[in-house]
Amino acid sequence: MEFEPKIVAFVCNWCTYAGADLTGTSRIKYSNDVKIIRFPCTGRIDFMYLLKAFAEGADGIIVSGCHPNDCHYTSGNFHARRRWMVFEGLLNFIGIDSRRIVFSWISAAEGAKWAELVNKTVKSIQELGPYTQYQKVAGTFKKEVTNG
Amino acid sequence: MDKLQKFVFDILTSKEVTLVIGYENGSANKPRPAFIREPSDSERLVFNEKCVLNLTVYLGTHCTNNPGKVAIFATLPALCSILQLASEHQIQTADLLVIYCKSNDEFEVFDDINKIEELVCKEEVVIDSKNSVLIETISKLSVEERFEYWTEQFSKCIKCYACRAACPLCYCTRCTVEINQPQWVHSPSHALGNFEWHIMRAMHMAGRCLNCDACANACPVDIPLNLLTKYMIRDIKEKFGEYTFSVNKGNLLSTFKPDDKETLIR
Amino acid sequence: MDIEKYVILKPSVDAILKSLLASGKTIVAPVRKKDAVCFEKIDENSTVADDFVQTKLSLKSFAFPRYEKLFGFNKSQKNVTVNDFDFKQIPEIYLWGTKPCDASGFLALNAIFNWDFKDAIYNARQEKLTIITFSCFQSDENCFCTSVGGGPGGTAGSDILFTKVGDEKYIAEVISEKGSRIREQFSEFFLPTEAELKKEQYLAKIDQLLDKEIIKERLENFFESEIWKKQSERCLGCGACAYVCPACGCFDIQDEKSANQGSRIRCWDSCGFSQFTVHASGHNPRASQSQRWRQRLSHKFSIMPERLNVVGCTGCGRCSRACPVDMNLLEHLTSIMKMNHDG
Amino acid sequence: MTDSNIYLPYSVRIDKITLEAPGVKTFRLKFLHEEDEDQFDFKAGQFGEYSVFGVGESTFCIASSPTRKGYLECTFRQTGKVTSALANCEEGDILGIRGPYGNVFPLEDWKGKNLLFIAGGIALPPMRCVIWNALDKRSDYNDITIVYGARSVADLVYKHELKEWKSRPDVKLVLTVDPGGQTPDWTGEVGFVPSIVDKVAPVSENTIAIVCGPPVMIKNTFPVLLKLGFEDSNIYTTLENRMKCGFGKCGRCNVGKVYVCKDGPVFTYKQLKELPNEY
Repeated sequence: MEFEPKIVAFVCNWCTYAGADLTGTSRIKYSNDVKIIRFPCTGRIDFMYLLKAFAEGADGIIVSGCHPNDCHYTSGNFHARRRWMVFEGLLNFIGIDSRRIVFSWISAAEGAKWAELVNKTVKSIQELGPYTQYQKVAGTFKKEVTNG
Repeated sequence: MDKLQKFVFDILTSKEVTLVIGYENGSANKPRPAFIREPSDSERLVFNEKCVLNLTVYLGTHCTNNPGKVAIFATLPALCSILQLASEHQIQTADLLVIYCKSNDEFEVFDDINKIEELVCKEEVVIDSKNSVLIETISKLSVEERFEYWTEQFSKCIKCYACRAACPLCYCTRCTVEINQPQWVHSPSHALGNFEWHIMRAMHMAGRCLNCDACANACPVDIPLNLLTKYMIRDIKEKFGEYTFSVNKGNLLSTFKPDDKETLIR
Repeated sequence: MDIEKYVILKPSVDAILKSLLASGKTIVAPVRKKDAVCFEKIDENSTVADDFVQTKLSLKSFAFPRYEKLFGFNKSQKNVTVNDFDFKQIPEIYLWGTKPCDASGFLALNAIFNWDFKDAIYNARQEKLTIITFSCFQSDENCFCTSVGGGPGGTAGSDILFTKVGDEKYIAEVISEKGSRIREQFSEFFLPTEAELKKEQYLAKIDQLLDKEIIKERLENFFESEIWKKQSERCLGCGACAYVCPACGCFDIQDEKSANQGSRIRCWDSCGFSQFTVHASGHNPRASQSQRWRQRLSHKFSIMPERLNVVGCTGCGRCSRACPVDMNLLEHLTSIMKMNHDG
Repeated sequence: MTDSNIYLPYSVRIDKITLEAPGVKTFRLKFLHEEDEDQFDFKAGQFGEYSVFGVGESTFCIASSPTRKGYLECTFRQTGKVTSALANCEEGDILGIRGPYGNVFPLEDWKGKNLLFIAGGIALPPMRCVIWNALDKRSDYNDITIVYGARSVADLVYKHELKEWKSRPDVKLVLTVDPGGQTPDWTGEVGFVPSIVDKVAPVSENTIAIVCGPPVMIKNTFPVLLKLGFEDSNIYTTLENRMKCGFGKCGRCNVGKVYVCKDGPVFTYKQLKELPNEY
């Protein structure tokens, strides 16, 4: 059986969520391996959420919001962009494969782009396989601990 | 009395300042922080190349409780620290006299933060060669090997938070790890808790890290955790073209440019 | 039981270790890594380090781990199933190459974890430990075991104590039932003691600089002294000293939950942290670092002797070595000794 | 046989939830297993460690009387992590409880004496346990007086029971609210608890005073009681400190040599005076 990755999408309410909605109303079919979490703005998406998703078993993550200059709150996505630029570097250095996190700008009108993004991400995560390395680290606290 | 001691003696005698935060010789002749209030105690003060501890970590607590002006011994990272703390509104620089020490008889005195900024602007934040080599070596590993390397390093972490306590910029009275509604970072020192803590610490240092190594020097189990922030200094320099400290510029992650260039977001 | 004394040759000591390893026992021993010596699980290929003063971490984690699951639970709509701690999973461990100060640290922890309420989890772990100690023949300026009732050849807390006398010979002292079992298992190696052989001359020289009774009295009478503020002025309030200490037993209890299952976890905590005693209301009985420093010293040198009849310090000196700002315990205790009636 | 795991809580089910005041709730808890109830043999003054599985444990007193069998009651104000989780619980939910821990009010020694209860705000619960215990053995004691105050009328807890005590001829109940906290139909006193105690001026002879409340109230009530002629050793109070274990191991609750969890939570004013000022 083909590996069905668990993908968590952190999206902003105003653009990408609406875009994903449009994908549905336009009846564009796309992979159902993605779980969407809606945020008021990409600026609200703390980097810790991404780590928490991996810890809870996500194999891949999508982060998406309004295109630059389109933010509902004028600058939330600009702040987010800087955060991801820095975070991506750190993750790479620590050995958390940044190919497992996909960043994208998707507007409310880009229903097709959303479907394409999800499908592409699913495919690339399938190629990478399940994220066992991080899940192993995350699993330690669930086990009995025998010594320090 | 060397020149530095004499200077401290004078400013304490004239009551220009009421407290001097400097270094004295501690056990095994290793320097440690000293808090000097009496002119006669200024003889205890030392300054040499072993004085690497960043004394600005005491500015928040000791300045607010001190009646009168405070003088502090500063190395280059400590000067950056003072700028950064001032820009984050953590210290009042009006009550601060900064003694930028180069040796026990060569030092510069600043009571104007703008002068400090002028000096710091001229000095590039440079990562020393030993750590540069380490960063290079780690970067060349495969992504899985890098993860394994850090898993092993973090497994030593006992969550004593000495790194946090020693860092002048970790001044929050209630750290994110202590926020418990919800419990944001796992508090036990298991693998996940340690990963979350160290990643979070590094991220909160993004664009702020002073390159002073206080965190790594404080670590009782020798985790090279300064490599994380040093790597970020390098990365930020590459991505944003500069890494500087300034009173008025604002932090890297709390400011933005509409034309920030990246190749990351599709 | 009374301590039994024997002589044992170096090859025999090595043979005991080899034999224990060969029989599949879990052995934890000091091993040199890069520039530090650490206790870790060894195998036949490991080289046990014997020329070091102190490891960074104490051995307490083998009875009182950094974190441990106290019990697990599963939660459903209106139901909770609790899964008790599995006592059977605790491994039997031989601590080979323990220092006398670490061995005596277990006595302090035993007292804490058995004060009226017996902590079965701690006890089960501690009982599974066989502590094979080697006397110290070297020390550094941070060592002060003799000042708190121990010594470089102290037997407290150990099951067997080996003291190297000359190049090829050890004095073996069998201290407990567990020690006896080892002696019985390897009885051919344990030779009759030689009357003229005294271990004292082979031990590290560590001067007794403190009097624990005087320190206790000072701590009780100088609660309001300015000295606590003075001493703690440079203290950063991290937990390094407590976490490397073999006798610090304070802990936190936290729940961790993922979906429907979770565990209650106990992990180390430190009285030096500013949040340690904060009430939910925000009130903090120990609001300043000087209060927390006073608590740390009082707990070890006054409260524990008074309530548990044991000093909460073994003189291993780890706290002084680990401190980023050189809060040297011996130095601070010495100045407390010198306090007069004005505090 | 090895000892059992002292960190393992008994399972209890929330039988009934009463909203006492804004943010204050009372839970009636029933043990899931009957044998646990026998094990959990408590006396007035003791406390328990209540747990919400997955969130953590919180320390507070047992508010019901040991004379009332078949259930336990606790009253808490939503403040921290665990109490917030408790506040979100519904009837039928499962909680954990460890205990009972701590010392007790020496009710046996108080036989034949007058009892004066002085409580402020959310501190009535620890006292309610003693009050009901005494009322259920009413003939053992002489006069019983209760002075209870809260910030406002809405903040008074156990309103139903206050009514019951008010109507009993063998209890003297004085209610008060802080100035500004009264409603138009308020018939009780208006003023801070210490001054109301002063006004009520209970006899000190052969009387035990039990004081519970916020630190500032306790601090100001002691001088009033001393002025009225109470002896140090006849004034009781309970201390609260943060604790994790409840049995003298986690290292948080000690005030000098005294462990609130083991030597307390019940202290006389005489004992309190000897403690270092760190609580």
